[in-house]
Amino acid sequence: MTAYIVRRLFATLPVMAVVALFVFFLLRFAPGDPAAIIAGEDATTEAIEAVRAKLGLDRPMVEQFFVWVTQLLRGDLGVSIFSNLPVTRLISQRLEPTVALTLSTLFVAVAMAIPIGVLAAWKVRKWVDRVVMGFAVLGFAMPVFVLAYILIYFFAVQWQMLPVQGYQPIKEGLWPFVESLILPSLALGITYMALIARTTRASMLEVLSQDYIRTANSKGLATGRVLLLHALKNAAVPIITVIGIGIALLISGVVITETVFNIPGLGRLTVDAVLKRDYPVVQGLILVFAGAKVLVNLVIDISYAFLDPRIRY
Amino acid sequence: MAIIADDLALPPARRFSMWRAIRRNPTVALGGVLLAVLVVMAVFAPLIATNDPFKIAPVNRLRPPSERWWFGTDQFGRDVFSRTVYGARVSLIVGLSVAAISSILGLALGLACGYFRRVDSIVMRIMDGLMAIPSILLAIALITLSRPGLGIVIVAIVIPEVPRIVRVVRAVVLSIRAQPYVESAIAGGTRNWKLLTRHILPNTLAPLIVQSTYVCASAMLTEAGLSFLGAGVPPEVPSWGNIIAQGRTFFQIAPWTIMIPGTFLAVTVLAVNLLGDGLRDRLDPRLARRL
Amino acid sequence: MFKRILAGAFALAVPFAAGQAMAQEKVLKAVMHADVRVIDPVWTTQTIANIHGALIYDTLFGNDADQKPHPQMVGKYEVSPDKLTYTFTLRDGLKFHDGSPVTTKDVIASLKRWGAKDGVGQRLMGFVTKMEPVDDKTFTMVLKAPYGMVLESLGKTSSSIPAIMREKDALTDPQQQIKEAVGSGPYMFAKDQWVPGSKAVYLKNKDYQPRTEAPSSFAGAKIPGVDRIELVWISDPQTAMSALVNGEIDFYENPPNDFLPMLEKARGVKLLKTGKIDSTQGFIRLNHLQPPFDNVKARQAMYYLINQEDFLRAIVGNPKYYKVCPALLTCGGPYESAGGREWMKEYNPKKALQLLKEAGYKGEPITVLSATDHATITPATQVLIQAMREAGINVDAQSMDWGSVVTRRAKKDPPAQGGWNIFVTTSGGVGSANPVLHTWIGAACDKGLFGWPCDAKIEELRNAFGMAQTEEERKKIANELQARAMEQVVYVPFGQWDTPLAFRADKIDGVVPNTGLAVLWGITKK
Amino acid sequence: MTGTPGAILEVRDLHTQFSTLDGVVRAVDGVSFDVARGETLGIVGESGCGKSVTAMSILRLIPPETGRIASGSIKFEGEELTTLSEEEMKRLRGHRISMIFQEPMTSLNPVLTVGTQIAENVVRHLGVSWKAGRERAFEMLDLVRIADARRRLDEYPHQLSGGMRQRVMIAMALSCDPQVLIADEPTTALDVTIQAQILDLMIELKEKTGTAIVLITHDLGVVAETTERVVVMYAGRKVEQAPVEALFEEPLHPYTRGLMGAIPRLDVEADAAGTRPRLQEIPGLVPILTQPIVGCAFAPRCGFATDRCRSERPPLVDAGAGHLVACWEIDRVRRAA
Amino acid sequence: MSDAPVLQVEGLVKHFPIHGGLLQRQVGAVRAVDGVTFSIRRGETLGLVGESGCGKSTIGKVVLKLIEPTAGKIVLAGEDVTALKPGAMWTHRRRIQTIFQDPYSSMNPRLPSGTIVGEPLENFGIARGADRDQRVAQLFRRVGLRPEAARKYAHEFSGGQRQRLGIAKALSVNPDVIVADEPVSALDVSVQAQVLNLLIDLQEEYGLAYLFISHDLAVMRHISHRIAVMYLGRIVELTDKRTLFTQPLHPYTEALLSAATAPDPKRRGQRKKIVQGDVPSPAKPPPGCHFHTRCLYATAECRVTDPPLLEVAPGHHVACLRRPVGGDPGPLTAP
Repeated sequence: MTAYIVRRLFATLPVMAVVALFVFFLLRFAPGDPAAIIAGEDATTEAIEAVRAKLGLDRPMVEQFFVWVTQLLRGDLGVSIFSNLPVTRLISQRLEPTVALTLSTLFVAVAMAIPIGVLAAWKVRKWVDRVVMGFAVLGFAMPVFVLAYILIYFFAVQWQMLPVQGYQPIKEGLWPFVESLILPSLALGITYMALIARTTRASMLEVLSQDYIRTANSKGLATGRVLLLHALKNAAVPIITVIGIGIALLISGVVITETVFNIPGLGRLTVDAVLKRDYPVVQGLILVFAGAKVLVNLVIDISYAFLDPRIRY
Repeated sequence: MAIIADDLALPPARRFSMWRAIRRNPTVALGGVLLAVLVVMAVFAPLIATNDPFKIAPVNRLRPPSERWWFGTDQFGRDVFSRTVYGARVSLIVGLSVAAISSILGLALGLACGYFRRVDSIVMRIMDGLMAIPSILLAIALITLSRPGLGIVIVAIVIPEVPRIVRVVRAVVLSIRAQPYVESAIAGGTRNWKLLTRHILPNTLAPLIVQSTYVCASAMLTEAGLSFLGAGVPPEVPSWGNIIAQGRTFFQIAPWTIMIPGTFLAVTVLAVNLLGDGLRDRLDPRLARRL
Repeated sequence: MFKRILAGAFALAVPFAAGQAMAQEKVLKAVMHADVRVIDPVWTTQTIANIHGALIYDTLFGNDADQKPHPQMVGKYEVSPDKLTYTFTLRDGLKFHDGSPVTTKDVIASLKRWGAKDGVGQRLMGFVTKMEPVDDKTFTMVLKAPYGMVLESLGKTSSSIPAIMREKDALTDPQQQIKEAVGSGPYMFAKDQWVPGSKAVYLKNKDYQPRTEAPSSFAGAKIPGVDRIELVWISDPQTAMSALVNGEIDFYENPPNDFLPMLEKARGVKLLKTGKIDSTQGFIRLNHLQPPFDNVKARQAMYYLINQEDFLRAIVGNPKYYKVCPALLTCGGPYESAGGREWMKEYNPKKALQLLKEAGYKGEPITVLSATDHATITPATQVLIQAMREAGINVDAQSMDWGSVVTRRAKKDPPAQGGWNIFVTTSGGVGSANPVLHTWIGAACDKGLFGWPCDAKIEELRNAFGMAQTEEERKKIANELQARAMEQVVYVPFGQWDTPLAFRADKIDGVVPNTGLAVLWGITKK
Repeated sequence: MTGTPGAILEVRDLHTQFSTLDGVVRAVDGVSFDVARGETLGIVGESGCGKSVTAMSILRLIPPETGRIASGSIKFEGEELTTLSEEEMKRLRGHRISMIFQEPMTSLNPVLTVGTQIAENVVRHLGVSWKAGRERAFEMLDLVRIADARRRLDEYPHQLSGGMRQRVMIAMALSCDPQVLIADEPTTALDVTIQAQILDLMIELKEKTGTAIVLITHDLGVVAETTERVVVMYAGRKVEQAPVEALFEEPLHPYTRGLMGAIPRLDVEADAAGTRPRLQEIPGLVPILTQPIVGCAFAPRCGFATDRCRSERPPLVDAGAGHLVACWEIDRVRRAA
Repeated sequence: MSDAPVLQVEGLVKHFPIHGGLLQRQVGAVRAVDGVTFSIRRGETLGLVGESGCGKSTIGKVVLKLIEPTAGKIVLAGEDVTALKPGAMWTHRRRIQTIFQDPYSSMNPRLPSGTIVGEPLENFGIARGADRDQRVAQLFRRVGLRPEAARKYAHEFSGGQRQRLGIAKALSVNPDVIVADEPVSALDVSVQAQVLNLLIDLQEEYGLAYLFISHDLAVMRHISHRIAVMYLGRIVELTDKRTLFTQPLHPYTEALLSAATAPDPKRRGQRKKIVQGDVPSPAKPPPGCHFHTRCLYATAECRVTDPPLLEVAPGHHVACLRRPVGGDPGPLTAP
């Protein structure tokens, strides 16, 4: 297992290199110039040139790339062009909200999806199944922000049950923290719930048609045991896989959700940085996202071994 | 020995029946009907639209739905109904072209990867890299790379989708390669090109078509998301994403600007998904697990 | 790398833990028009950086609500009879946030840095021959010619403010950001709690000694009203409005005009109309270097395409908040004038096209930079493009985010090679009210702003305005300047609008209208 | 038809049907038989003849979405199973009637240990503790002669060979001392040497425990080797039933005869190196069960078929000594032998 | 039956590497085929019999060059094809065709059956267009299918009919050798007889050589001329079928024969020598004689010495230390 993990981690190096290279040059070839943005609304062309020179953006691109890579190897992601703060600090400031949002969304999605997926598979082709799956497909089709506005309108503005926006760190107390995450997690989670529920149902259906389920039934086991132990454990690998894919997709949803609910997380930071051409921040963030994704995949792969004894590394 | 006895009669072939197809797959039928309505709407947009969707009339801004403006007007006084009708064009073009382009690219790369092992290691590395970059960020970056336009939006959505399709196709190719009928064809003297085009390619199409319906649906949502973030098609273009994105500021005072195109978007995505689900059940039940 | 980030996340918990104690503190939560991203108000002209600067830095003079300068850090000052020598003495008790006293060395270094970077500062420094300390508290400024705008410049509240920093900060290259935000103003910047793109935190400066005069905009007493100001950034206006209605924030600087009817109805929320001249002016900038707009006739043609009502309705909606103003100097401002207004009497697309043709336009594409993500510029550009298309002009609308527009507009090349013909932008009413402070009215050719209008007469008139000694003389020059600038078409205005402040009247007091920059220090919490 | 005295399981006129889009499949079409205590009954037939569905019907394991027992009666120890509640039926399954399946590869849950899968049956039905259940699982593994049984308890099915898996299945099925064991093609997927081991084991255990076995198979060799009475099924119907010796001595139904003639034999005297006698073919295909079958189901493929065969369904008649056969032309068939 | 072998295999080895560890180096190999030698003459059926995992199917694939051998020699109609690359092998494929086990997955589901059957004709440029269709119709008739069925797809046929399609396809290019890998094991008894009869008819008609792979001794006995018994990648006994069934010399052959069931209740309980235990993993075959772990007659030497395949009597090859050349063919006794 350890050898497997080490090997997998090594295997991520070329992936990360591709990411680094791609991101760096993509950004550099993009129009838009942080110098112009920094210089401000009334700056002259000359002033912009001066800023650019100061930032080293007039240097040859290859040189800039090497400077960046050298920094990277030292664990230094550089300094934001705008705030002058280290990118690592900007990222660490934003980490908690995004991680909290991602985890709570996953929690909401998984907690809703697996039971209804199992239920739908059990009552396949019955009205319960149709209702649940209809809901799931609809949830999948709903743009996140439309859902978010509807939730805000009712829960926050009309009924004033929950805050409209913002994020309360867990240090501020458990309830404020949870309260600030309910609406965003719901808005974001419905999509993933739909995805996971559908996969759960499909996977359960396939498992339920397997011979060993027939065996379990021929033993007269209680329905609960057959569904939740015999079937669900076998159906888990595709479900876990789709949860993994979900985490990856979440990042896109997080960007929008963070915008609507004004959560100071990484997604928002990235969009701002892209729009403002804050290169070091964008580069650092995409590396972090890519790294996180690689890590999630690794965790998922390892979790297979716990769910399915047949898998050995 | 050349006698054909009646006892070797073939089992009767089932004739195709529309009713049976619908009964077997009511969701496909529903998805298909919804989609057909939308396609008609897109194609005949100029006939259906009651107003010029581009015409700015600030005097009439944010009018609620009425006889004159069925779905009300937006902040520029443009007719939301007409824009929604035209928006079907944009959404369908985005959805279909992303699905088509990424399918073609993904198919080509996936076939190459699945069939030629040497290509595989290189291409898959790059695909892994592309997949590791969050797609919406890649799209934003790409769109800022060039001038926004329908074309670049499509390209931006295609790029992150391609690796996914490549993976699906590659997996299918690998599993088809292991099928006895491929071995049987090789043993029968079938060579690379024909093997690829006659035996492998057609059998990748079913999962590919199913996958591409999902790509199509997600492309429409991504287009809306990009517009929402201000990185989509040019703002004057009446895409549903744009209508919603521009209307979001007025959600509480003019909910029609967001709810109606939002509903259209959701229904379209729903229709495509239903179609995809139905096709999946019909064409490739095992794909259900892969998604 | 991840370890470092994680470590950072935990380190961050410490200031939050300190947050427990601030339960009793009075906190003002304000949403401004942008987020504090740059902490150096001189390095950038961004308004938000200057709102930030105005909280933590003091200035020598402060312009009052009527844009009249009053001493702020200066205790007393003298002007020599020839108007060439100014002697300034700092008032007592001025201390930086690090405890060090403010000396004339700090002041001179700060003014020099500002003078090297800011447009108005550059103009002022063009007249200054030397600045010398007399002692720690007194210094002199010697001019080579009498300049009427010295005090107004030092007290200005638009674009970069002449913030007084510590000498060591002020010696930073003007092209580089200062690293520490330490001023002598009423609030101190809590840099460790700053989350760029999310919030900036300011703590009450307990040692601040305000002036004794009644407060009026940047003049008079600056009394810190709360213990802590949090400038929260909510990028989505819909969310920001809901947050205000829900009482999650106290102050919303620029609610979109469409929300105003809802905010008016919301319980506890109050709107404050903009001050007399702090409206926003929107305009269309033409590229004077590239055809067809290198021809003055082509530029004048654009006047016939602008129906200000259309623009203002698209941007603002409610006529209560906008004003048609076919002029370059702010309508309602001290130098509002009639000069050149006749250019914008008529909306006549046919005539526009005819004029363009006379200027040699043959239907080539005209490149319009179209921002996609700006609350007011985006809709205005849409209206413009439609008007041009209706007139039969071949428009090449290049959509891009605002970040790309500001890059692209700096390019002097022909449109086909990455340049442009037209872009739309806005300008603050306070700056636009004064011909000297109003950089967009300038016509300094290459040295001027994008679009590069080039007209010696305009520049001459602006200089003359600065040197004029009486108000009548100024008004006369302003009138002449506007007439000339309209004729040359330095830009095409499409109107003026107000952005009322919205705030929780049930929670805070002391909100005053913006005057170029928001005045936040006087706000108190109930 | 008379019920065998002391029958533990009585199946009467069983009809099991499946609804498909192509129509109703009459998988089991009026089948009756009895199983006596301690007896081994073979049910033999080709794929699709309804033998497995019969077994599944007894345990009421027909998937309710598509299939149902349309009519008939199944009595176990005199108790009618078709009307029992699902919960009562669950109490019965794996306890008093248990079942083993064809594919030991797929019939064991891959993600649960062997010990758990046996023990859960014991815990469920005998109400003992998990510890006792595990102990029972150990005993059973030992009984089916799995070496190192203690260690195997904690192993997963994939760690076992095919033969061992089928032993585990048997251990599991017998763990609650059932009165009836239904074995559906228990050795089909196994290699010859392993098949021999498993068949021996089943015979041995049956003698030890007195469990009645219903052995379902397509392999006439297995039937001949292990059963006492045999039911031959074709197209969802019972066509013949006889004590095993009688059946192999003189098969009376043309279908049974066809089957016996079609298999290559190992047991007859070896022929010379070059000679290869032709096998007897049964021409044609099995009928399609969605269409109602008029007359004898085998008639289209039968050399003895008459018009009566094609129009009237032959009843089961006793041809002597408990040898039942459903054929109009028994006499001609007998004579042809 | 002519004496010149159409297919000769010498010392054939196929190992599938196993990778593991940090650097994914090869840590072992599945010895699927471990030194196999045999030959088939024109018109002859050589049966390869053995239990699952003994490597009999792998031999079929290697001989067809669908997978590359690790070592050894394959001579097809006098030409050494062992080292030929796929392109060069192509011309030889005409001589050797195959029938697959699974009639369901060995046909491309998306092609009409006529196209499948006619594909080799096209591939080798034998016939195209109408000519091809005509030949396909002949082939259909020859294997007992209606020529009109050429338009139908594989799923529209029954299992036995599909197997007939497979035979027609193999037959289309007039091969010398057909490798038939368990062609009847998925079929019902009644259909199995039809297919076996057809195979025998065709062999006699065209003088085909069959390499017939099966686990079913009865089928093997029915169709083969000579039979090779395999155990863990090796041939342990090879002789004509009569000798094999009447006088098996290898203990494994004996075990196989005694394990087989007979459709005769009178013979019940006559099986005596049932071997115990399972087949060891081909990744870790036991040293010495592979069968010694289950052999009733194994000696100490069997555990260390690898028995060579010897011709102990004319045409009777056995790999057993206890069966020396010219030794007593009588029953063995446990040591």
